[in-house]
Amino acid sequence: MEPLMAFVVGGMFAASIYMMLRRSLVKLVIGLILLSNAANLLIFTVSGMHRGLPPLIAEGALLPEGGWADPLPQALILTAIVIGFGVLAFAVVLIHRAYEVVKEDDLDKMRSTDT
Amino acid sequence: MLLAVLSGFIVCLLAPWLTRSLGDRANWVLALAPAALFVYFLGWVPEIAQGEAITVHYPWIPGLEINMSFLVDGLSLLFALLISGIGTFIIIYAGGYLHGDHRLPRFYAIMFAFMGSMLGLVLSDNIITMFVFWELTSITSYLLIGFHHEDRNVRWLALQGLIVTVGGGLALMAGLLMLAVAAGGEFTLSGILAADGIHEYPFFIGMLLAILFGTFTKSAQVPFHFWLPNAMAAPTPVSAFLHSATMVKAGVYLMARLNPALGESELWFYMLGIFGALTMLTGSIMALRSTGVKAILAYTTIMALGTLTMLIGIGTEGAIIAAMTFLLAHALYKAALFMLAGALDHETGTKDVTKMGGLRKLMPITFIAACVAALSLAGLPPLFGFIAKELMFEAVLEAEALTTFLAILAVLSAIMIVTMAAVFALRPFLGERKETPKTPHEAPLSMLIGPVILATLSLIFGLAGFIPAAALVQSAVGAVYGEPIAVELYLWHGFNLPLMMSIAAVVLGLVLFWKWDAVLALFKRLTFIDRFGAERGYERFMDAIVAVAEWQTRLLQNGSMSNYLITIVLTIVGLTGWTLLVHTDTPIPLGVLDFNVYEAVIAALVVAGALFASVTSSRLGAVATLGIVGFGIALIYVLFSAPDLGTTQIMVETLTVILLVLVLFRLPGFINYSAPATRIRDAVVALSLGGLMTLLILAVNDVTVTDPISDTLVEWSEPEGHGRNIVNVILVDFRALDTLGEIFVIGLAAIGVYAMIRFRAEDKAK
Amino acid sequence: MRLFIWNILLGFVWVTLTGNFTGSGFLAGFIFGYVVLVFVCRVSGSMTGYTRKIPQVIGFTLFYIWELILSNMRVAYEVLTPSHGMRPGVIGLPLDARSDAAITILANLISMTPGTLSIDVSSDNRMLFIHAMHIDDEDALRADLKDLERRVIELLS
Amino acid sequence: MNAMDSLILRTATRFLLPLLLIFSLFVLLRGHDEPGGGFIAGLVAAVAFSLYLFAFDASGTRRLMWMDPRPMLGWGLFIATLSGLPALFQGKAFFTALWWPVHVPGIGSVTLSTPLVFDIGVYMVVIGSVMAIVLALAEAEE
Amino acid sequence: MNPEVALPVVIPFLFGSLSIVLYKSNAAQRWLGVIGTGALLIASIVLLHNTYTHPDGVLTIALGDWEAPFGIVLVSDLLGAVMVLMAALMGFAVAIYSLATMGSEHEKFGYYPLLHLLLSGVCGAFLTGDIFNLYVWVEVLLVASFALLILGGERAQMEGAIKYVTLNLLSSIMLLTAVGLTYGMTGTLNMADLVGRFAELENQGLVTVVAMLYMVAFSIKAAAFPLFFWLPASYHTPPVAISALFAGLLTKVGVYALFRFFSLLFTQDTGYTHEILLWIGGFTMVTGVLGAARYYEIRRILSFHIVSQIGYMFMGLALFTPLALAGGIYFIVHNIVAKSNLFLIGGVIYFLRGSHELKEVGGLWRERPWLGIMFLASALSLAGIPPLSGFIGKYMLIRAGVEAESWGIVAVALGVGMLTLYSMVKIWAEAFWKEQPEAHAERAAQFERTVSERSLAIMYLPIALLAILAVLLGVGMQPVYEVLMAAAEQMRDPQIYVDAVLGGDE
Amino acid sequence: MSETLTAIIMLAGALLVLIGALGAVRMPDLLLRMHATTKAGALGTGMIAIAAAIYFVDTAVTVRALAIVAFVILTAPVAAHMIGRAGYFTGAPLWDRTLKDELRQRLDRHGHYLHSGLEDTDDTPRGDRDSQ
Amino acid sequence: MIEWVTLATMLILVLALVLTAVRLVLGPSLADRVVALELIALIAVGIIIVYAVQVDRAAFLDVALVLALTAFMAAVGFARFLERGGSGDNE
Ligand code: NA
Ligand code: NA
Repeated sequence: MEPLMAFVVGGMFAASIYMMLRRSLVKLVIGLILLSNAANLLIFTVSGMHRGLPPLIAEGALLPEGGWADPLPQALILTAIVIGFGVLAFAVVLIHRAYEVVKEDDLDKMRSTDT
Repeated sequence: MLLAVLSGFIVCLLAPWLTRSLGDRANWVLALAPAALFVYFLGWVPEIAQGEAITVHYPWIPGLEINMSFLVDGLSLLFALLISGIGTFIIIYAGGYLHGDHRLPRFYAIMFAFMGSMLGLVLSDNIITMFVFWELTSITSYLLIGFHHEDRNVRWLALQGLIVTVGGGLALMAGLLMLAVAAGGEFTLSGILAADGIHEYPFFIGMLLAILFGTFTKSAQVPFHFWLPNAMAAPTPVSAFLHSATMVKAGVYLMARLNPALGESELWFYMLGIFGALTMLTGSIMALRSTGVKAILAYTTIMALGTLTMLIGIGTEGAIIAAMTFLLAHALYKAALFMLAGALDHETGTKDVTKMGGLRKLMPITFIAACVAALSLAGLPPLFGFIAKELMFEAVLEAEALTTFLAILAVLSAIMIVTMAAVFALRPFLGERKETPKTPHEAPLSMLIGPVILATLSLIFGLAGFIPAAALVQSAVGAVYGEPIAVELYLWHGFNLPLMMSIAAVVLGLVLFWKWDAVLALFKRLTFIDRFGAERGYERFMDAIVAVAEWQTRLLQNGSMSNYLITIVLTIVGLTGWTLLVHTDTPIPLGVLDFNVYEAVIAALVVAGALFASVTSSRLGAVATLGIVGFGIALIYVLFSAPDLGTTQIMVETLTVILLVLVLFRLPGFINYSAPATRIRDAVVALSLGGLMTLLILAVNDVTVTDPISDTLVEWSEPEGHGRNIVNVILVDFRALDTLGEIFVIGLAAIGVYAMIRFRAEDKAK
Repeated sequence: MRLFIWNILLGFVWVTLTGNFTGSGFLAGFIFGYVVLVFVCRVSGSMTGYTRKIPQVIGFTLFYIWELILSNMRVAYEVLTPSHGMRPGVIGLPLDARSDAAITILANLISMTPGTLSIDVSSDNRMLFIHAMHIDDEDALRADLKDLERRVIELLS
Repeated sequence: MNAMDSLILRTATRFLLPLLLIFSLFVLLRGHDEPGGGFIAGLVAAVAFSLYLFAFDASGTRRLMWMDPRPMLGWGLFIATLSGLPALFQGKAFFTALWWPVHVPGIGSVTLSTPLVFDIGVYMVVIGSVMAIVLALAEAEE
Repeated sequence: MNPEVALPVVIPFLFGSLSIVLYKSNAAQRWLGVIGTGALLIASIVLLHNTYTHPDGVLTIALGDWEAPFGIVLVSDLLGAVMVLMAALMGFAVAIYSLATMGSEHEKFGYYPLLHLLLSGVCGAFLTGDIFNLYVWVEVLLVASFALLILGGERAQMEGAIKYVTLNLLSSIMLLTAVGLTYGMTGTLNMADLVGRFAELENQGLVTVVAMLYMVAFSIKAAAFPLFFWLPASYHTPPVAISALFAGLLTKVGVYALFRFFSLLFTQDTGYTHEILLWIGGFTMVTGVLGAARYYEIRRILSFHIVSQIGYMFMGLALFTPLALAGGIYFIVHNIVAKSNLFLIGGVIYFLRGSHELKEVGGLWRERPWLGIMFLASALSLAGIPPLSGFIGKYMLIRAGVEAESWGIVAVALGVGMLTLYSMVKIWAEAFWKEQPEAHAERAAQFERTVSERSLAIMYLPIALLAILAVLLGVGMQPVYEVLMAAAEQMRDPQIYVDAVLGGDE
Repeated sequence: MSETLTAIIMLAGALLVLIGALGAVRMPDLLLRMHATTKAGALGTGMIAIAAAIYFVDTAVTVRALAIVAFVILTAPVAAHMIGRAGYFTGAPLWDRTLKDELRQRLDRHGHYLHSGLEDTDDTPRGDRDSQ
Repeated sequence: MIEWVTLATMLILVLALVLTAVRLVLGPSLADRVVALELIALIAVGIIIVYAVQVDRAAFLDVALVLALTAFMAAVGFARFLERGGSGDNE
């Protein structure tokens, strides 16, 4: 599955960057969401994918039966998802406010702070 | 010793307070400080005159070889005496010149800081400490030049002086560090002068050029000479001190100081000889074109600095003797002349000699002092300047190469100096009385005591050359030459070529003086000098920097988010991708393709959703497709044994949709802002990153990890972590700190969002 | 009383979720349920008209499931055959049901039954608007719907 | 227009809200052993409150929540941080888990522990944060 | 177990969350602000002291008592401890400054909690010995900075924030990606453990590849060329206390991380990696300072200068000799002090004149000589004028460059030094020397009236503290030098770090 | 036995879901599509859950499966109602063969008021009775 | 037997998923997309349950449970969006 996922993740990275380059505020933020998802999937992929081996231990047992999928990347991704959620919630509201203030969706028309 | 050097800074701190409490008499009291220093240094004379060199060492930052080490030998003592001696008169003079100015306390403070820096510069044995003082003189002089900072022009000129000298200083720093390396890690001058193998340093030429760049800028050598006359924007006491006796000589000092170590190279000779001579000539020519009292003196200073540089470059025994003699003579008469120029300016309200006349009756003492000092400047007997000039001619004729060239330039400049000495000493005082902005009368005692004494000294030293020779010049020459040399100074040294050159110079110079008005008119028409001059070069350079800055900022920081993103993405792809291609040897293996159809379909849907979201023109379509992507990812997590991830992904997806719909309806739909070509460009950029990520994953996938740390965590989970959901045990126990950070992120985001929404809402309410 | 039933219900939910079918398990669920209800009711006030009779609930549930199955077969037929046979339309159904619960249950039930989908209730809660796949025989349809409404009202009475 | 004014949604919400809340408590408490945990539980509760918000209005949701979201998230953060400190008094490093086995009726022999306190902190933070955002947005709209 | 290692994280967490709880009382938040940052400062002094006096020079704490490499370990080596101290110092200075300058609206909407939590993120990033944990800290400080950046809700803030947020998120995601790849290659997250596991890998080229990803991710955070766009676009938009805090701390986290990663983890191919860093450094210096040359707005000038100064830090890392590394760290330290102070002074100018535009302000040297002196101390320090702190940093770096015979970077560093001076003097000449322009005199007078002498005194307090520090760091360099050289020696010998973390230091 | 039952119910559920999906693609307008998705989707998923309950033969699992069924069936009509009415109100076009529409003219979009048409026939208006 | 049954079920569900995704892409109105999204959520519930059976791990049912409970929130959100004046048609 990993080689297949390599292309999936690559495709997601490409799609998100393309989206962020569209100059639209809304697309920018959706692109960011996609990008964040892509990174999470990347971690999931590179740390190995296993079917049907959740890292859960049955009651009374000491280890998950039949082996386990690596729980550590799962914990990392979970943390990353949550962090990503917080950050993107901020970003979503930011574009909302920016649009209210600037009255403009086109990113290239928001240059006053650079030039 | 340390106290002596630092006293300037100590007085600097006290000066404002003293000035306020002492009022009008402050200058006399404050002058006691340099006077005491002068006496202190005078006390060293007998010892040093024996050819001794004394080093004193106080650790400062020993780890970096930056120490308060001092070297007292003939050269440094000569400078120290000049600085403290002339400094004494300058302080007294300033009290008169700036009488009543409310910024006088500040002025004294900076002046003392400058004096301290200058002393530190010439006395430092440690090259870094020397450099520290070197830069401090640049900064303090900047503050002094810009004393009348309300004037836009003054600010500009002060900046010019600073940029040139600091710019040179930076090169000097590199040069000095290279020198230290070349000398085998030796950071003291005494050590460097004693070191072998400096000339074998592979980057010797670069080092030399860097050092000379520093000294040339500081000492106003062509083509960096322009800042010096411009620095006359400073109050006259400053000009008298900085631009005659002290700061501009710092470069000369350093060249003299390093002469024993670097002087044997041809490059040294040619650089110093040619640039010195050209500077000498340029200074004289510029002087001839000037009508301002201070400008004339400034250009003759340039001439003097050129002369000194040239002499050090020639480097023969005679040249070094000439250089040290000339140095002393110049300091004496130039300080006097500057103070007198200030007196004229102060009393008449103008600086233009052509607007003055007939002042001899009103200002007799000034007149006499000016005549004496100017005679020394012109190099006429029986003054000390004459001895110096004769020695200079002699040294030029002895030069190993370029003899004719140097001699002609020396005579030419001598002619013009004679002219300008006459202009300065005679024009304002003789002839008819002219109307001036202020009604002149004799300047106060404080402004005359310095010039009179210094002029007198010029006379005494001329008549009794053995006094300076024995006390100062000989030991200084020894220090510069690197070995002891006997020095004897006499007015009369026979009827020889130098004397004839002098006579010719005087005669021709007086002829020029006679026709000065015509000459002036002619020279003023030569405006091309201004157009092509070094100052234009400086201005162009500064304009170019601003232009390049503009261009660069337009190019890089142009406000276009797409450009920013593309640059960053291409940097990522470039650096990482290039490394991947070049630094990993094998083609990246695809790995084992093992998947079920349904898994592949779900994975494909995720990508298809992402791609559709990125190309659709429907905003909400994109949001809804995001839902597919989110659910698809959740399914992948579940199908590959991560139930907690699946659940979290679903919840987060749901909440994200809630947020988006709460926010989105105020936003407009998608408009296509980009042309097809742009879209192709963007697609290429996007695909490059996607491709990179694919390759990275495949490459890493090829690496087999045998014992991840998670195996241990799995083992610990139930017995040690008391939990059967290993992911959760990791989250709340093994890696609780991550989770703590994570919830702080969430909390912070909420605070930020809350502020974003409510802050302005309450603004509106007001 | 309604709240008490609610609490019992939540206790059951707890027990089933934890799979801990013991007295103490139910007690815990009851306590948690109580907490949640106290929490919720501070705002919502009273919970208006919900089921009182468990048997009726069960019976009704079975009826509902049956309707679901029928509904699906009908839909399957429409989906799998060419769609020309459909005669859709939106009709308004005047309501006899009065309580929110009754109206809601009725509306949801209609959504789940053959060929009908509740769109909305009028703002004065007296008319339910329904989208139907076949209104060829509108009167029969209305009669069916009224029958369903009667059952719901009975259940909740 | 401070609600969507759907009788059906409102009624359904009254029914679903307690279910969702009790489900979130359930997910919170058993997270250490089965899928779940403070974060997921918090999100479930936040979804429940959001549902209430959509069906009714912001002020009603605030009243329902018993505590203002901002101090709630503050307390959550504070509690979560504090849960790492008791270990210090036993001479152990920050965040060393401490366990106190207690028999709780209904859940059986449950061990009270600092990780549980930590998870409760997480739970509060998630609810507080999400609701602070959602409510602020909804109120800005109103 | 060394509990003091965790304090710089725990203290701001506690004070930050308490400030959120007490969000209704501005007074309580101010008190917590000063006490919390003060406590952090004390803790960080203790930490540096203990670290320096410890025989290994490295302190660790394994959180949760889960021994490394299995749990998360916080590590205080000299580099980390010095950085923490600087962060705490800045936090304290800004907290005091804020007492006089932060509007009650800002306080009401979470300024103080954000300040605490920003500090916790920064300190956590400096102390953690775990790469994923580093990502978490980076996010903490990033989101805190997001929130601080938009506090006030003005248009410029929004526009700036969009760029800041987007580009920083891109960087975070790259970092996360790199962390994921690292775990996929090695099966560990602990930095000390990684040293050995990287060395065991067959495909060493892949390590360099991942190193590049880290380099880009951190270089974006550090605002290096050509990745700095977010900084000049946003740093001048928030209230100046916030700008000062950002200027002092945020980019330094990126720089710190580069120092950490490219001395501890990625030293297998320094000829390649550090050469790239050197080029980045050179370009960063030049582009930054040229940007500054262009502007006439104090905060914009200062913002671009941040970029430029980052280049010097890169230079120190890239040259990779002990002296260069020490110089690089010193540059960070000095820059935090001088640059932040300039922002604070810029704030005072604003409060006295009502503008940040150089063309609209003036007359300060005449009226406020002390402000002028403090400005000079900081500005000249930044410009590398001896004997102030900037000079020593420049000296160390140039000397290292000369010793390494890296003439290109030496030349660039020197030239940039001159341009730095040029733009510092520009501020001086315009704001201090020039007379107050008539056209804006009325507004200036209006602003000056609203500033009480008391609040001015509060503003002067941290400014004076930092100015004195800028001088002391130069003049009283020797003890600092010893610490920094020790830090550099540690960086040159990763085994010290590895042994301290994995060797079971109890 | 239980395996066979599982298989049958599971496959039937899946087919039902497939029908729902087909309906989503094939049906001509929004409301007609919703007839397919709401009913078939909910019931199909419910059947799959029941199949799982049969398969695992474990009370805890059974309860969970039943909970899934309950949640799906509780929420699906509510969701359908919300989308349907929102789509309808915002002007999603009806199939051109739609015979009648008794709702359109009763909607007062500005006030978001939906008239029953029975306002005059009753003297006890109950407009706000449920908003406590 | 259960292996091929789950596999077949999975394939059917995935086919349904693809079909629904087509509707989601086609739209045309937002409501159409949301309807599709709701169905996708339900299909996802089904897939997860089938998978739990396939690998014989009941723990995965919890994921389905959460999804079943919360998926309709997206619909409610979008509906709210539309009713608040968000434009439902393709822009
Ligand atoms: Na791998
Ligand atoms: Na900075």
